[in-house]
Amino acid sequence: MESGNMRYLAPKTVTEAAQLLADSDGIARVLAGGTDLLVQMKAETIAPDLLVDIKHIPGMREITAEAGGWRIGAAVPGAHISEHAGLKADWPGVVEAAALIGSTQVQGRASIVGNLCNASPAADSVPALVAADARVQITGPKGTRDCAVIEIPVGPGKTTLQRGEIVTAVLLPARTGIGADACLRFIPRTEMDIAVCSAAVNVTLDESGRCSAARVALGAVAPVVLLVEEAADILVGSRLDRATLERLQSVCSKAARPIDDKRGTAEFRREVVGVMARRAARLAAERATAKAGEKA
Amino acid sequence: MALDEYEKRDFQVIGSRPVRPDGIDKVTGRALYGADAVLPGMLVGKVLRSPHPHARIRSIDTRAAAALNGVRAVVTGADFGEIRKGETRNVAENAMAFDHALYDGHAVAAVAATSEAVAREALKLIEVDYEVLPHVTEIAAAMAPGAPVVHAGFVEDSVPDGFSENVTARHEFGHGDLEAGFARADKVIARTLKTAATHQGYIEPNACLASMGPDGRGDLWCCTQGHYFVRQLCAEIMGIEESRLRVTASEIGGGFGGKTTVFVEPVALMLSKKAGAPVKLVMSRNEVFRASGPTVSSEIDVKIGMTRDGRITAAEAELRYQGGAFPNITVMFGAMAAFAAYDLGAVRTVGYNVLTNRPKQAAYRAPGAPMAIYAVESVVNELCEELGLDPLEVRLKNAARKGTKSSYGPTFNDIGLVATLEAAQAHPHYRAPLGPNQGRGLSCGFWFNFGGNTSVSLSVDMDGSVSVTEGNPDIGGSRASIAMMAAEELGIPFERVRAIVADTASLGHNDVTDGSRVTFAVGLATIKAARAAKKELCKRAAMMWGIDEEAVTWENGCAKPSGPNAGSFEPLPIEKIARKSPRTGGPIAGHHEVNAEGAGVSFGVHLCDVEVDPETGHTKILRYTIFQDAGKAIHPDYVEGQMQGGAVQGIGWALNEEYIYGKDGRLQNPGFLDYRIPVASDLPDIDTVILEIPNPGHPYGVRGVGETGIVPPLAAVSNAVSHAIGTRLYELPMSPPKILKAIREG
Amino acid sequence: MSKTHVTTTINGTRTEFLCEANETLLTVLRDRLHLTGAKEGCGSGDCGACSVTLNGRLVASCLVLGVEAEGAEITTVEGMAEGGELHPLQQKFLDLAALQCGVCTPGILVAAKALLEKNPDPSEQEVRYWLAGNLCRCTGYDKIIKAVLAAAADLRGAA
Amino acid sequence: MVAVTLWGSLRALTDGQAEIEVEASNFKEVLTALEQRYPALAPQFERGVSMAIDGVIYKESWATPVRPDSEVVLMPLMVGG
Repeated sequence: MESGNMRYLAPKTVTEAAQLLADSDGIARVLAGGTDLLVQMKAETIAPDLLVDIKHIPGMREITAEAGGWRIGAAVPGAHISEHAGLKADWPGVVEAAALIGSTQVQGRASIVGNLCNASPAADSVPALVAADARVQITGPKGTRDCAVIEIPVGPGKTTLQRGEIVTAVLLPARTGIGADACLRFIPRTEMDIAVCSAAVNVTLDESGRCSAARVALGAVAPVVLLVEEAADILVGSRLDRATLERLQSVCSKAARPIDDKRGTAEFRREVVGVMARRAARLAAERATAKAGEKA
Repeated sequence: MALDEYEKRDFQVIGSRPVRPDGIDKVTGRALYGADAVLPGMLVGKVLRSPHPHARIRSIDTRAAAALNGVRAVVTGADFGEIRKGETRNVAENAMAFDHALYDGHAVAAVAATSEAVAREALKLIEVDYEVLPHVTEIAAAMAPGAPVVHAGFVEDSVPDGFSENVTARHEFGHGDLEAGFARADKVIARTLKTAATHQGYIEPNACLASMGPDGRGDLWCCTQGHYFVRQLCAEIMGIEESRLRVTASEIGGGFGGKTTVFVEPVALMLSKKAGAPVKLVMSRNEVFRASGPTVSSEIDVKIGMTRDGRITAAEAELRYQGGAFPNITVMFGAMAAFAAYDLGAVRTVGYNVLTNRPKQAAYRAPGAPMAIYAVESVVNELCEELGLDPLEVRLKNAARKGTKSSYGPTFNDIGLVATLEAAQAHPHYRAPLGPNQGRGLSCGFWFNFGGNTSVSLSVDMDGSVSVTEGNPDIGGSRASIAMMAAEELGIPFERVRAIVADTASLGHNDVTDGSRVTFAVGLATIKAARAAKKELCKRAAMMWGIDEEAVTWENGCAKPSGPNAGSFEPLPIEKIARKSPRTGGPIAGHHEVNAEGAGVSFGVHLCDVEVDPETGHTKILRYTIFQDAGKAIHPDYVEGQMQGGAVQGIGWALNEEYIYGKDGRLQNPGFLDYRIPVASDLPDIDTVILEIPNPGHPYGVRGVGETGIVPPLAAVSNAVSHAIGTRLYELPMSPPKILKAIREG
Repeated sequence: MSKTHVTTTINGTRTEFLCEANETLLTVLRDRLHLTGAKEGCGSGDCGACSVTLNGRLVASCLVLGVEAEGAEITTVEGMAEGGELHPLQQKFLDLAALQCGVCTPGILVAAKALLEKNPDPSEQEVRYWLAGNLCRCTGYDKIIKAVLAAAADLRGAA
Repeated sequence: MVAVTLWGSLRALTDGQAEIEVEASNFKEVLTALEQRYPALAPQFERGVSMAIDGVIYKESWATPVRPDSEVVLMPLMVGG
């Protein structure tokens, strides 16, 4: 790995961590799971002068119930998320999306905050976080703020985070009514690939079983995750029947703005992202209906 | 005659499944691979590689790098300037560019330093002045008139006038009257099929530890399939006699043909020589993909004529392979193997080797055969579909068998193709029902199998246990099979035999572990060495008993009088004879040196079921069964393992593996993330059926089994996908975008 | 540049080492501690040959820094056998010929052990997906999966 | 006399002859006799040839006997894999 003058620090508070990042006069990076960062360091695409390991800060490795929803610390690894029954009951789509990131080994380290801040257009967990309308909490030199997940990435490798700012947690909202989410991605193998395209759908059902609210997000078909409001509008008011889902598929395909690359053609991505959206919507609907059944 | 080697017998050890002798070390982490060795004072070597696919190297300034604290040596092509000619020159130029960088990743300089960090820093200080030249990475473009000349001076006299200078050789095989054959056909189909370049994908990157003394004597530790060949190449490159260089083969973390040559070894030796200290040089995965030896990509025209009742009347193929910037003979193997499974009255194949700005190809399991047979087996299936014939019946009808004049010349002796086809036909898999979007495919496969130069030394130790010293790195469990053959021949338990792989100074020459030759050739030599030792053991027993040597026979690990006339003595076990050996003439051993001939060809048939997602083009392998002739399976577990491993490599080739070059001539996917080899969750069980049609050229009937298994999957999967989606693809890999496109275009 | 002093526990033994801040745990294990059972097949977390557990979680040691091992519990393939007694997974891999070249074997054994500790009775599909990050190029996985399932059955029987 | 079959590429060097009869009793003598008759074959022989005798492929063993009724087929030298 790169030259030997990199410093590694493991502060015990967020404020201290933010200060270290802000004060650094070279390239400084936050280290949580490190599953993207260490790969970039090995490839010499980045040579940080300072790594700030946030795993020793209290709360960073915890999942806690908060305001009816959930707070997921910035360094919680995917494996921990998958094991959390409460989170899984409320946000099965977010949990399955987090589980998509890398292998079992990567799951032992990789965090959804890292996945978000790496700002890859193909990030596995981001469409589900956007569909869930998740927010992130951020601490920086000027204090603490929070913002919607969708506002973080602005392009491949680029985020809106300011110098010295650290994302400390993902906040998943409380579920209102009966709802569920689902996330699917397309890859050529069954595991270990970067998403060729992906889709996450989050639906809420009213008492009659109609969709009362929905969010649909697409991954790897644009420089950033796409929130497709037109797709959500199609779902709202429907019973998520076959015809509706087929319209959803077509709208999602149209909304996609993919490129050709080594992982797939634009044409393929446009077509398949619609399929993923339709299937994810059906899965979300099935989950929500099952929950309605449990309550009834 | 080698043909008469085989004799039928009942086996005690052969065919059983003992624990492999290297197993414990491998499950405990003790086994030492290429990158695991250390020496005191060892330096770290690192290689600077060209970012350009084709460039003239105007100059290299290494002064700043050499001046960096901790840098102990720098080498460039200038250090390798005195290599004479032929393949060794090519190997040297591939290991370190002389005056031209010929592909993305071609080595242009290297350093040895006290740490990896210093070595990396030093590479950044090397200034290479490149004159970037036009490049070409694809076959058709490289063959086109006016194509950039990749590497001049390799055109053989076999190439007719009018070809681009990138076409270096033409190979032709066949017999019979094609025109008359095609005229007799009821249906003729001609197609062009393409396959992408793939990599062996061994998990252990190429690695070595070199130590050259100031007296010109050296030691080299490396992961290789053939350390004698490594010695030959490196000694010639270093300008020293072979005996001055001792090469030790480490445990090898996969080779599949890719480790039959050298890449970093000469560089490490040169660095060590200049630094006066040992140098370890380990490739990164990125370097492995960019600058070791992937296999060829291919374009193949196939034309086959068939009668309404399924008899092939004529068959023709033109094969065009590219294997990078240096010549190779892989297309020749393809041209020889393409129609090997068929009994044909009229057949012709022509192969062209084409140079491109890609890394120098190396062998990959049955080199040249998978793509050729993929093309043929695809067209045969298409004919069956067009004529409404059962593809297995058609193959049986046309199958090569004993007495068939093969498409590459010789007449086949005992071969197992018909038996494997019949086994497939009788298997429940062939008749199992299929669901929607599912399809079944089959394909034949073939490999020649090699014999070759082999030395084996077998010593009976003082307690009667036995050491077998062989010289072929164990890539698939050969120490187990070699020890089993020694135990069988001596009539002693497997556990009393230990087989080791010796370094180049400790045993006579051995050819590379290639061509599925080891169980056949080293096994043959081991059996002969054991027979020599048995003869000596009998002689010693005769001495102990005071009877005539000819009156002693060997049975179940003991010397026995050969009959009542010989005298009445209790059987004398090997350990008693061994203990007394100092009194009867000294140590007891046997050895055998041979250029083994008579390797028997191996045929296989694979059945594959797939399900294709019609909305995404994703293919799932549902069921897979292999039928292959092993001659005689020495250790059936590892015979199955060879078949399964080969099949899965072929499945990867069929579905997702490919070298992807950008317009800029750079490799786009030099890592396991985007070079997609099959993972455990991609696959079902891989079932195996071993057929045993003895090879007359081996005492136990052994045929090589390592390579045939990679051949059938390409067409078996493709035929299954075609069956599932109702349309055919003519290109590998059948990645989802291609399948979806084929479905849409129907 | 100065090295960092790290105190950690490896295979139950308290271990100290000095390393650069940017060295991976894999480099530390292999080059500083001479525990060469973990292999570097890719250096980017794609092959699983460097698998170890870190505080009970399966990780790729090429994606962990040596300095992160401070105060942690690490297990490697070298810690699987107890004394001369092989772990049932190791024994099954031998008995069922679940290895050929063996370079992926340490990582697969560590990963499989982590699975069976979490899920003593996995289905074949669960084993296949759990091990999807452990590339093997020799075996086609067939015998590996069978050996893991057989070891799981043995361990359940013994429990 | 032994009938020797040449592989396709060699026929350009033997005036199109696919089968040539030579006086020879082993591998080496076959090569020598062919080379005398068709000197253009020499470079190919230098690169290496195998010989299939009655269906068994011999890589280089020059002393391998050849009988008048043997099927003798010249093949390129096969290495690699």
